[in-house]
Amino acid sequence: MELVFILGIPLCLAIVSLFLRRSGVFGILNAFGYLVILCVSLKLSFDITKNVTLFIPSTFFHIDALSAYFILLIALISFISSIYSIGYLASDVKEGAITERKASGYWMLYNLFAFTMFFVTVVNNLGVMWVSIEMTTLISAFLVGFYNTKKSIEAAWKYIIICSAGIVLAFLGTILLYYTVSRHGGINSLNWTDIVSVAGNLDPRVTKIAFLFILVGYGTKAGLVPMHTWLPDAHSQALSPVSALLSGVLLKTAFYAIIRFMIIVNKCVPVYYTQNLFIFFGIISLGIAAGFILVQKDIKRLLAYSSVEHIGIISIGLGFGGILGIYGALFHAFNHAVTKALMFLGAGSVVRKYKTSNMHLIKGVINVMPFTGVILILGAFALAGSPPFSIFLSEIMILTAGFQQGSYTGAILFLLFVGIIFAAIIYHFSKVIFGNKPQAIMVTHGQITAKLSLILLLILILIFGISIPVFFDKFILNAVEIIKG
Amino acid sequence: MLGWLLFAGFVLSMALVVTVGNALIFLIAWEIMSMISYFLVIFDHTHEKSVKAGIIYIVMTHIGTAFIIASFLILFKYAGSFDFAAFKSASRTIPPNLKHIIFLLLLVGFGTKAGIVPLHIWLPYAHPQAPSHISSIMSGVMIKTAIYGMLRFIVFILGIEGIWWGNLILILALLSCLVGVIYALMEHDLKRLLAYHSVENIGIILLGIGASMVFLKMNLPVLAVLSLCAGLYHLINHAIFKGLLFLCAGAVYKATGTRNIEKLGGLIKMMPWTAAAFLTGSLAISAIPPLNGFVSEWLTLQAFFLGALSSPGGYKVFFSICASLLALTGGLTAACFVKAFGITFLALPRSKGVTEAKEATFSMKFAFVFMMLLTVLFGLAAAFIIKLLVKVSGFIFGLNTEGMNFSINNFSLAIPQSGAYLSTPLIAIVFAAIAGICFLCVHLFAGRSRIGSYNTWDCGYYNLDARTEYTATAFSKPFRIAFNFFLLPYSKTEKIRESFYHVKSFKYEVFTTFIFRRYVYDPIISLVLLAAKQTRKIQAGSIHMYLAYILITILLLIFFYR
Amino acid sequence: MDIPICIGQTLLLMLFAPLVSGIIKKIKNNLRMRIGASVFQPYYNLAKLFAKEEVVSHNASWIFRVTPFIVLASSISALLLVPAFVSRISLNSMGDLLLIVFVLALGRFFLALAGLDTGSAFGGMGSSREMFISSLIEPVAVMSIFVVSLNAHSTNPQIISSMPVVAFSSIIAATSLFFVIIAETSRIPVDNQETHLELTMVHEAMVLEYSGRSLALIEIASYIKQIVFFSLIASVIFPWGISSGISIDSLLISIGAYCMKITILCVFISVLEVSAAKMRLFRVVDFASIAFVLSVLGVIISSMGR
Amino acid sequence: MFVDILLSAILITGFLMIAAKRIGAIIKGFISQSLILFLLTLLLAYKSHSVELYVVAGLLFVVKVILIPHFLSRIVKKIKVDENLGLFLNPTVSIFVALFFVYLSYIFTDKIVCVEEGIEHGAFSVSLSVILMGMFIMIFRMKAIAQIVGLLVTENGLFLAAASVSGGMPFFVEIAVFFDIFLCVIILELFVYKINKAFTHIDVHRLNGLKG
Repeated sequence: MELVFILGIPLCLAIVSLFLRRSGVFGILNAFGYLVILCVSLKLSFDITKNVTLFIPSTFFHIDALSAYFILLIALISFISSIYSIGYLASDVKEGAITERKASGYWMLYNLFAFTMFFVTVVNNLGVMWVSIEMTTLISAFLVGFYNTKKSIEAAWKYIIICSAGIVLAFLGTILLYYTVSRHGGINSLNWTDIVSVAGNLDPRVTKIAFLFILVGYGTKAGLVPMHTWLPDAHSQALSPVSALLSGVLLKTAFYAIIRFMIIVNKCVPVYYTQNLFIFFGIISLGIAAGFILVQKDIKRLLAYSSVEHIGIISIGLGFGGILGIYGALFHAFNHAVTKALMFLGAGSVVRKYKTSNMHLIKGVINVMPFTGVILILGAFALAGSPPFSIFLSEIMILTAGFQQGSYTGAILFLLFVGIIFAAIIYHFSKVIFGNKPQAIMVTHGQITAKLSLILLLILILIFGISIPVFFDKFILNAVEIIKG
Repeated sequence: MLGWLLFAGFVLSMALVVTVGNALIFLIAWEIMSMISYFLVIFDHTHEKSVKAGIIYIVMTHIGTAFIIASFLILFKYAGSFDFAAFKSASRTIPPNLKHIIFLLLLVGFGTKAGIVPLHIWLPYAHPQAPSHISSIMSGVMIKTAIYGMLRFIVFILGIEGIWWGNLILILALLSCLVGVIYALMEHDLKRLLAYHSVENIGIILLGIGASMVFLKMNLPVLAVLSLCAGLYHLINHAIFKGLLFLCAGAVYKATGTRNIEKLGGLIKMMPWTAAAFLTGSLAISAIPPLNGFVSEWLTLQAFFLGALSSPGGYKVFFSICASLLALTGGLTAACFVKAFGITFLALPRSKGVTEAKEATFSMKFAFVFMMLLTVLFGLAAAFIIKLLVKVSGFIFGLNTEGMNFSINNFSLAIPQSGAYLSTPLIAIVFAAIAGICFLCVHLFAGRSRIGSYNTWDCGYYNLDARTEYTATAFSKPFRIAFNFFLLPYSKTEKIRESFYHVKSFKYEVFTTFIFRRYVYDPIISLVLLAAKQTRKIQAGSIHMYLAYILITILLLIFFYR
Repeated sequence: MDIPICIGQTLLLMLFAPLVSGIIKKIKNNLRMRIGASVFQPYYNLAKLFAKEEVVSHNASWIFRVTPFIVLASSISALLLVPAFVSRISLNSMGDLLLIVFVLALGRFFLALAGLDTGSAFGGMGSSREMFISSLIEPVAVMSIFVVSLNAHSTNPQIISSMPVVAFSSIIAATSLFFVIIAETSRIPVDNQETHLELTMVHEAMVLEYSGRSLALIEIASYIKQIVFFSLIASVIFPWGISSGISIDSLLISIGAYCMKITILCVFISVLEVSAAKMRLFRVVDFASIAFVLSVLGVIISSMGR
Repeated sequence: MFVDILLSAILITGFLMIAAKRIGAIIKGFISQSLILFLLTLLLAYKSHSVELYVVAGLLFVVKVILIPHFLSRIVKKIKVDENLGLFLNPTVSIFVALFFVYLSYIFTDKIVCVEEGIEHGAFSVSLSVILMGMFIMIFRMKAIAQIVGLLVTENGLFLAAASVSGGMPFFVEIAVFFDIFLCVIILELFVYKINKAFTHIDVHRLNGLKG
């Protein structure tokens, strides 16, 4: 039953937004819709933790703890950025930057984007999952190129081409997997549930190669380093609620696909194979992201590179393996989604106020927008991984798993790069937040919706930073159970 | 209002750090403490300098915490849980060479926070920028949480594995003492001068602790307890007199608006209470007898003497050299505080702004009096406090300390091994009695004193004003020449011209090159930035290159990683 | 019972102190083939100063007036700690040799502040140089005390002075202590007492502003400091003839031996003052390092058992 | 026997496309390749008598031979851009690289994966080389349209790989993939218009505003 709500609401919201003239009213309806989805996904995760059997229309769809976890993530972030985009779009329309029609176009794209992301986590067939990930790229390309400036069109073009080229490799990996499943496994279906049951006797050589293709393919979408080049351009040019969704959740859905394949591969190939790959890509992502963040001038690109860094941390978490490593990786996915959404939304209103995203020109945010300034500096500390916030907890879990598993070099490099990134983020953000205010900027109070969404996110980080709620802990443990197989 | 909130949070986090029993929560409290003190350092963020200081501070402490996290995780690997008890029981099973690594990690981690020399870079930046009452807490208490951490984790939990641990700490402590005091002598910003003295006093505390670790390894339990008592006692005394000094510096800054002692002068006439408080603080810090600074230095010297007495040949010379360098530090501190007190408070005011300085408010005066009483009390009641500290260090080392008592009847300290006695109350009484007797004799025999007043001797030059007074730079010139191999001083002179031909005045400024920043930290930072600039070339904008990256990665992976 | 002995001893030494520098001046003048002032000239100067009117500068604060008493009190309490004729001193529980160094530091601290107080260039220069020299000399003093105490296994002067045999390293310690005395009592190679030439004076520059009664007190304090250091060498390092009991004849013998040792020291000092020339201030660093190396040598030798 | 001819024909059309200098030539090459692919799937369908394969072949013909070329030529007419493709590597060198790719894919299929194919021995390596050729076109041609065609060629290669390895993906997945390719071409076409309007040229090589 929940499935119908989760997929249905975004679809009909998308259709409704086409006919509606005044986008302000629709914004509130939209936010309400996503609130319903959030509640439904919460109820879904409650049922799963108490392992109530769910009513699923056909074997085409499959929901277990892992997909419910990602559904919850997507629902939460899309709800909060839908609140934020009400105010964001209203002021855009008022300033005349975009027409009324374009605003309703935005809402249509926003709902389609959310729909495709939900579809990825829900679908059972790996081929259809590939198609839906490809659809997310196509739809979000419009959102990236929304303002039709030179830079955003260039970013959108790069985004589509690089992601499609990357995803082609992922499809080749799926084909190879399908080959071994049909040749050695004996069944002719791409459904994940069937493949998992038969994964024991696949041919290891072909599955290894298939996993390489999958990792590089979906790694492009997830933003692992050699294939991350589209990420900074796309995230810095998109509208801030969209880039919050993009880096908060879209990267994670790509990683969800990689995890699905990892479960299969780990059943027939020794575990260290996938773990070394994850650690290798994770450490490179951390290193390169650290380099970029240090000398970054644009605030949104800095946040984009920190997404690359955190994706690297998640992949290192998976690489370290063990209950603690995977738990830490999943928990880090949640924390990063929430913190990054906070930072992008906050940075979005700052960039809109200062009309530039060059950090050398933005000074004294705490005087101009006291509320957002305080939230931004706290968010910067959260992003950099300092304690009262949740990212510190998940980083410590991943590190403990690393030391537990004995891969000291990986853990030491992890600590080194996280240290450099901490220094870089604090350096940039304290230069931006503090200092005296440039004369041209007047002190005005921000919109209510922006403040509401930022407060919600900050509370979330703090709650999960102090101690993880029992229900959430059991929920992640179920997901970890599935991954460890 | 925000200031009070941060202040309360700061004190709470420090209390948490020292009372918590689980390593993970210790880490959380530790980082929250650094974060809140970062916000306090950046409190008046309109100045560019305080933002820069805040950044250096939080980055250095975080790097230190990274080291601490690494050592905790190694311990966790063996202990299975983050509790101190589990750590302590696991420390027996850890192989020795791993213990050395953990010790080094902990030393660097807590050393950055304590401000031991190679890692002290942030201290002279962070403390002066914070509001004075905060920098007095930061200097007095926050640095000591690092010492608590060292004692708790290195001595109590890990247990001392090699004798070179104590020696390493002793050498670092000596380095901190000398470097701290030499840079303090060259410093003309009052609060930065006090910050450098915090580095020096941390060195003295670590001298005590390092010596106790060496004695423990040489299984001389009595000596180990004595030197640890000396270290802990100096820890408390430093908190008191440094807090007092920072409060006075704050009062001076509030009254005159500047911290540069070259511009101050003659404040004793306008701010008598602050002057008296600063004088007591300087006497205490320069280890002048009746006050508390002297007792802990005397105890450390006694510990070194006993160490020299009862240890084999090589260590005898090492401990005596430690003692003499400690005395050298004491002498230099006395010189530095004569300069600080003399130039700030005595003689004539050197700039107009200073003349209308007003005395501190009542609440500040109350704080001064309270702290002055504390310095005197902790000096006189030394014997009683040592009794408590003996129990504390007994607990830390896990020895029973019934047999060792270093204080006879709550008044005087007695070191049984070296037969040396010290009773500060007696010193104070004898000193006062003698001064009284002399005053009486002088008045009785020489009759009423006829005191006329005239202006200072000026060799016939008619009006002598503040410009001929000795300045702080001049005062520290002999030291600059004596230690120029370390300070590498360079000076800038500037002619301020009224017209092309006529030079109105000279501006002469002397700077010292900070060796550690120029030859250790700047190269590392420029190296990292250079590497970062190279990585920027990856994102050079052409889509073709990006696609080529993907193709190359997949080809390499397939052919090389099977 | 031994408190009156100790008080008596201190009073006698205070009386005897100005005579010592009188003797030194007398020997120096004889060496320079001059007759010079009589041995009791310091007493006449003090009497004159007490009678004179005192002039205090406008800029001076209360520190300027309090300093003479603090300096004198610190010198006298240092004197109390030093055994001269009797090896047992009553105020034993007050402190040990190290305390003497620190108590003298108190007097020096206030003297330097007084120098800065009047705001004249001479005062500032004097206190800067004084603090510079004393901070370099203090480690040497502590090191030589260490050597002596290591030989006697205690820093308590009473135990050291009742040691029967004088070890070879204590003699080295005595020479390095001799260097300290030269620096502390502002003798020629480090500082010139008699001149008021601003290039050379250190101690004199600080007390330049004092006059009348306060100058007299400070003069007495410096004489007492001098006798403290002399008796440190004479009766602590070389305790020959020092009496342990309080019988009259042993007291007489110890006073005789003490005067002998003091005169030998005065001869050494005056020969050095006449033959050497004053060093530049920054050569004091080498002077102090020589003394320091000497005392380290003393420690090494004492660690080898002798 | 027929399958070998068709496979080699696909390879030849691939080489033609790589050697092409003008946009028109590359589009014609793509059309011919899709046509040959359609014939191959017809042959396969005839051999395995499965109705689904016929539907897939028909779909392939409609989408890849009629609709997509129509859109591509529409872009070319509308934008009135000059014909040459802007090559990084001149045709001879690109042919050598293409040959190297074919050699690579042969090594890959024989040694690494040793796949016993459904239909013919060389089919999987041909499909791999077609994919690599598609990637080559995307990387070493400057014009935006070349990148679209390169993407479509890789999709062709994918379809061939699926057909050669396991007799084609499950029917529903094939439909979804074709629908997705069609949608992708439309959106790319839309963006080519946008680039043309914003930059007055569609030379992707000069699109490097976003650096660092």
